Amino acid sequence: MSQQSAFSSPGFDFSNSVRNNFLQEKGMPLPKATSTGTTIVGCLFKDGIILGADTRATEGEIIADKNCEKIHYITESIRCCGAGTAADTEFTTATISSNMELHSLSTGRKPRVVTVMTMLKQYLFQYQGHIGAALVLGGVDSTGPHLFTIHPHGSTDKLPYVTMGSGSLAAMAVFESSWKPNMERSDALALVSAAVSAGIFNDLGSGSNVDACIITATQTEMLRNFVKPNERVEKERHYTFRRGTTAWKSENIRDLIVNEDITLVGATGDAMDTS
Amino acid sequence: MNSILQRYSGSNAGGLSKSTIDEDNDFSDAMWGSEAGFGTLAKGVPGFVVPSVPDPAAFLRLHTDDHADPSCRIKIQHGTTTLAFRFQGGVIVAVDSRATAGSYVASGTVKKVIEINPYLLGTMAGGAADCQYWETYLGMHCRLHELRNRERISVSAASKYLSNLVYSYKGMGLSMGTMICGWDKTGPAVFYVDSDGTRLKGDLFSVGSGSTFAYGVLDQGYRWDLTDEEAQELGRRSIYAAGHRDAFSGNTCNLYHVKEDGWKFIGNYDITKLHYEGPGDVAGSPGHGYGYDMRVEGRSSANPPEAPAQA
Amino acid sequence: METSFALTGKGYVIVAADTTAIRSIVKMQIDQDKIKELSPHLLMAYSGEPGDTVQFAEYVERNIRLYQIRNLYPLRPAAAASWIRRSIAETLRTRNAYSVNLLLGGYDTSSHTPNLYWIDYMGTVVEVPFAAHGYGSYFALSLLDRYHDPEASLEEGLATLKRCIDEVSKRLVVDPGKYKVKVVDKDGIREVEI
Amino acid sequence: MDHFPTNWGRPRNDAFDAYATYPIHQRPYNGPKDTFADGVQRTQQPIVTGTSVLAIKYKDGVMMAADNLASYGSLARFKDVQRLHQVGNYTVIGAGGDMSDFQYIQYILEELSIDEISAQDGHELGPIEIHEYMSQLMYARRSKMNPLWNSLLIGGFKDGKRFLSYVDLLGTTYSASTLATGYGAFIAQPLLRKAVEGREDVITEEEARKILEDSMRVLFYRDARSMNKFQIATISSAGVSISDSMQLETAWSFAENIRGYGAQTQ
Amino acid sequence: MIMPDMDSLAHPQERRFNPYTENGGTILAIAGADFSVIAGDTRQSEGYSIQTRYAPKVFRLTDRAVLAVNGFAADGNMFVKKVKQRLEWYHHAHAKDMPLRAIARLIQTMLYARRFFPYYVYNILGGIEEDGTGAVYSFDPVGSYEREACRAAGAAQSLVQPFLDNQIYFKNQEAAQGTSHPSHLPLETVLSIVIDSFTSATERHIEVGDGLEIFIALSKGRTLQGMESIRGLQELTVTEDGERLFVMRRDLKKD
Amino acid sequence: MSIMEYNGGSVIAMVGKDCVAIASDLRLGSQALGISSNFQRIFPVTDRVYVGLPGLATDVTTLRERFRYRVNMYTIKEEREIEPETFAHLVSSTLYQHRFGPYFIEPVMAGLSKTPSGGFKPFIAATDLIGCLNFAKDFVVAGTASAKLFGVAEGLWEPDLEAEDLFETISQTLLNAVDRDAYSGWGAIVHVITKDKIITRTLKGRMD
Repeated sequence: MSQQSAFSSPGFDFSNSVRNNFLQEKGMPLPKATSTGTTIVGCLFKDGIILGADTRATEGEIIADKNCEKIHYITESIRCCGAGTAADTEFTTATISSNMELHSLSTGRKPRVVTVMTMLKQYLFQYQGHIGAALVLGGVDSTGPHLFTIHPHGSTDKLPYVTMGSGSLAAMAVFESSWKPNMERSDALALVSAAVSAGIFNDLGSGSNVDACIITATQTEMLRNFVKPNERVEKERHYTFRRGTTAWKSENIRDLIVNEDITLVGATGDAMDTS
Repeated sequence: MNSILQRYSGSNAGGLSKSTIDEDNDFSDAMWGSEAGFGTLAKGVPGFVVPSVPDPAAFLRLHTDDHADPSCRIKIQHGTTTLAFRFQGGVIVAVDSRATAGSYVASGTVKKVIEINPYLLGTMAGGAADCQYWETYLGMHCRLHELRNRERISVSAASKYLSNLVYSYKGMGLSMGTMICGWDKTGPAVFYVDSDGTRLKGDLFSVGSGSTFAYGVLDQGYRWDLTDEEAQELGRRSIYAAGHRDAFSGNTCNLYHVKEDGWKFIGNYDITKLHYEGPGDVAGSPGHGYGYDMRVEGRSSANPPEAPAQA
Repeated sequence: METSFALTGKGYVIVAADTTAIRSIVKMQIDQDKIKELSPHLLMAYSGEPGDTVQFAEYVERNIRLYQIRNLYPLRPAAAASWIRRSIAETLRTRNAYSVNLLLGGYDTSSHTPNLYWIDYMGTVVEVPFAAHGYGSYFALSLLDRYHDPEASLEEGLATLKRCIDEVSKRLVVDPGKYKVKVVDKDGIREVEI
Repeated sequence: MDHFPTNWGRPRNDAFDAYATYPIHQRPYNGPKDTFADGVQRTQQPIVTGTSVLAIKYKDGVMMAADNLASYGSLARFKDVQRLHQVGNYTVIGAGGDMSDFQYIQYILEELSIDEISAQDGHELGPIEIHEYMSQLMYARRSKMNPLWNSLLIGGFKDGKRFLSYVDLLGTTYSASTLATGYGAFIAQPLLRKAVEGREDVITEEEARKILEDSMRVLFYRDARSMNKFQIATISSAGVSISDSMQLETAWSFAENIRGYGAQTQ
Repeated sequence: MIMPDMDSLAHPQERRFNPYTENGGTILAIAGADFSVIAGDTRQSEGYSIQTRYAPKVFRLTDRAVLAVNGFAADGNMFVKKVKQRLEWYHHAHAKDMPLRAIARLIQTMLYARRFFPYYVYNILGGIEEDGTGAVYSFDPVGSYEREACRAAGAAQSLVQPFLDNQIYFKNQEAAQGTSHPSHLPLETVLSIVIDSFTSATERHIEVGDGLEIFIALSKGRTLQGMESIRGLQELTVTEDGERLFVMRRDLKKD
Repeated sequence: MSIMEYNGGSVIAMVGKDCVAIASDLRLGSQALGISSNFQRIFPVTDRVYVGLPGLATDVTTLRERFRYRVNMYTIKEEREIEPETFAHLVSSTLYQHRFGPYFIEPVMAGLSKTPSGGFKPFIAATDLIGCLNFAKDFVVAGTASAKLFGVAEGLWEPDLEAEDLFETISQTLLNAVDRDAYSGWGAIVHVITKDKIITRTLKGRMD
């Protein structure tokens, strides 16, 4: 009976693993977690870095979330795009973000991108690829703009333009054909948008909208749903039902408004002995 | 077919390319029915295309058995409850109408009683296509039997014919469990035939994933001397029981009654309607819903002590 | 081929379990009692992995008894079901899981209602008017849907149980054989012959 | 048949005997058998392979591109293989996948053309006919479980009409204004679609050539089984022309600024 | 041809040749009193790749029969070719088009001939019966079939079919006091339900999209009744038998 | 047969105009065999927050107990009721803690969150079995019938439905979706949460 305290110990709890293995041995395959098929990209430009991502999250062939956010906050001037198992990217970046905050408080300096990169790769390497997070990390610090990719096993890469996820090939083709050093901000933004769009329109695992994040030495600009090329058209019909369409057996209404009826006592009744 | 000789003897290109392209001719002898109006019916057992792999049954299972591998793509419909029993007034045949592919309810309106001819019914459990195809094929041969012999085929002969047919494909992956029901010179008859080659004569059978639930009700209510109304009610109630408890059975119940003058379709009953309201105004109806909740509404197993007399 | 049934009636719960102990293809014993009397008004039929069943039943029995000694009153059926469920669910997470299926029948002396809980080896618990475990459930549940009556007298209840037992011995490949039947009501627990 | 309630209706699994009845009844397989079946080598996996083929429609016809490399696993084995092949007067067929199977296809098509010419009926095989023939051939071979391990692009121009279509080892066919096989389907296709879709009737030959060259360059950058030596075929009203092998300018200069894969700065 | 994604790295690849693949897409058909609507999207995909944005899945067989195929595209196309061939032979022998219910049975026997090496194809046959009513026949890959009023098949069948149950069959809807649900919906309503079904499926299923093709078969003597106003309607009728066949196309999202 | 299908069951939540609704079926199965037609898998967290737990039944009970414990601790420590957003993150982190041995549950949450001005704002969310949050503006689904629910909901849902209309839409969505799923069904229950009352109705669903 190990009921944990409300502040349970940090880290993962493996208590179900034995049971789950037992169930799996009985021939029941384990279900799949939400993954972000994903196109995520990043590239250097004249003043800094632009990151880009699509917004589709899938569970197998079904789209679980049409407009999720894949560019995660690390620090004010460092952001991280995630592909792979959605929960892993979410929690990994959140953990590192919190660590970075603590790190910068304890050192009293603005965090550096390499520090984030090293923390991420060490964290992921520790789990030997079982944490399925494929990341594009970008940011600007005192040493300038930096762009990294981090693979689930902990390997990293440093390049002027990078892509990850199932749409990475489509997006990379766009970069390979059009990227140039020292691009202007607007050109670079258009290029990132084109790269993500290539993923959205050619890779089934990616879709919906383009998110972008422009990081320069002076400011960070998060452009949520920067391009929305896939808005749903209006439906042909309205599908509201006549009230009473659904047959039901029983009803229970719980009123949340507490009515207090105040009945004055004492005026006529026995006065309370307050002496 | 694919001898070394053929592969490397290259001079006769016309012949070679023809043989490479010529897919096994699946409409010459593999097909029955009107071949553009020129075909004949009685060409014997149809032939089938078999994949050229060492173990075709394993191949078929690899691609179609969604139980062993839920991600297999070709999902053949199955799941069923069917029952048939003999009593003094003939044969009652009752079936549900659900077909499932994996956990998806592919259809709720399947006709699982196949009307072979006015005196013969076949039920459908297992692979839907296997039953439909072979029982239709059986229907053709029953008709041919009539034409040849100037009398109706006996239920026994018809079921034996079907049994022999599917037995010849044993081990290839057919899946069929059927009851051939009818009335012939010997009176009402029910035969159980399945793709293993089993053929049983009997009074009462139920086949399919929900058959155990149907048996539970059927056995308790069955007597030889049931009246027609009681028998029909029993069939309906048993299919409801299976439709209710078994995830792969349900939707509606189709009820048939075979008598001396051939079968008669009694009715189609929605299982949910049976649950809430019962079969409605038909003979043998209990007058309330079959559902447990409906039947015991307002009844409680609580046993509070009698309230002591007012002091 | 273990089979157990339980059903409620007017102020009582009947719990029945077969009495055979099977190893491989051999019947080792034909008069095993698979129904534990946990407290004056609580019965538990168990089936499942041999060894686990008895061990777990005794573990539960001792703990429920301990509770009664400590508190001077027994656990009510609902509380007992919840505690037993948790024991299963938690041991399932360890290397030595108890693989047992249970039917817990009790008479709640405070609310004067009979309670019946269906519990499986994963720790699923649900309160039901009648229940079965084992292959017998495939035949008995539909039968009980048809014949069970919450206001049945004990005789009627036992007649319904008899139907289940007959049906299973008629249709199941291996007849489970004899059954032990126990009843719990406001007067406590007693064994009944059928 | 498996009668257990949860297994109901599924194909019987003869490998596992649910009823513990022994011996398992299993009829011997009595389908077509070949005594020498073991001796027949079928292509069960490709050996010497070619990578992507690209093709687009443009104003005057169809243009295709493929490099000259045939790989043996990760070995760049043959560096002057022509993967664009002219069939008749109106058609070019480009192949990715197993090169020996492609040569067999060339041979079959050659025989087909000879038969067609010897008929002397004034009829000539166009791209549509050749594609139909190839799709039947590929599908028939897959149905025999003995596939020709290729993905083919068939482009042509006949009677004033452009034609471009795809067929692969499973017999799957489809057509579109831009097509690519192999890694090209992932890398080049997005670029081609963006450049061509909706502009098929506007793109000039020069533009088309530029589009293909740009895509081939990207493929060379990113496809490890590709080579910077390729041919371009144009099929238009002027007939078929397959260019000589050519090379593209590539740029690797930015690589000089990259230091390591992480924290390194020098 | 398979992207080296996480999946293929996680499991050892099977070396044996697999003669099947899955090409996505969805088809549906709805029968009305005197018409029948058969629709399919036009995306053909494999894995995460779009092979083409326009590959028809719905084919005209005769003026009163339309066949929609879905599953493995090569099997589907080949199967349609064979059905058309058989129908042509029938036409030569009988000097008329094969009636719809006969085509349905023909398709069953053709599918069942491949019982041991199935066509991986889900077929839906829609059209006009000899008595002038609209009909839909749906098939499983080995030939079991039934006549229905509506049916969706393919990748997004489980998304679309329950929606059609609700909107076409009025399942789970209580009719207002003193009224009853119509047994057949008018064509206009059916067309909007078809379009909404596909736009909904496109929203939630990655393999559905790009384009939509809707075939409309009208029974003999039915007037167009406002169909003229439909954007981009194209007539495909060939014979003078009286039944008419139309097709309309719509765009779907391309992501 | 996946573990998620062992006991069956599905949950859906939808947003309306100043209200939310959450609904589930009532079946508890043991694979194909139906055991109980009154298995609750939606539980109140606070007055205006409900959580639905479709998945393996034993984990439904375990997680319900665990969430109740953690919410009670929160209430005691913070001396206020938990807000739906906070609760969603509590659920998410609880599940992710079991990343390498997950509970087989995909929770769905629905509730009304207090706005600073004292009003109420609809809130729905769902997570996968390892806690990846999905905040949707329209509807969220989970369980064995999730694909079917997605399809119907995508067709039927419309913005700004009043509580009674939302009840009809969510009920129709759920009933038609579970009718096409073998492992869900056997009746259904709907909770519509508005700012001043909670309407709970048991539906007359298919019983097969």
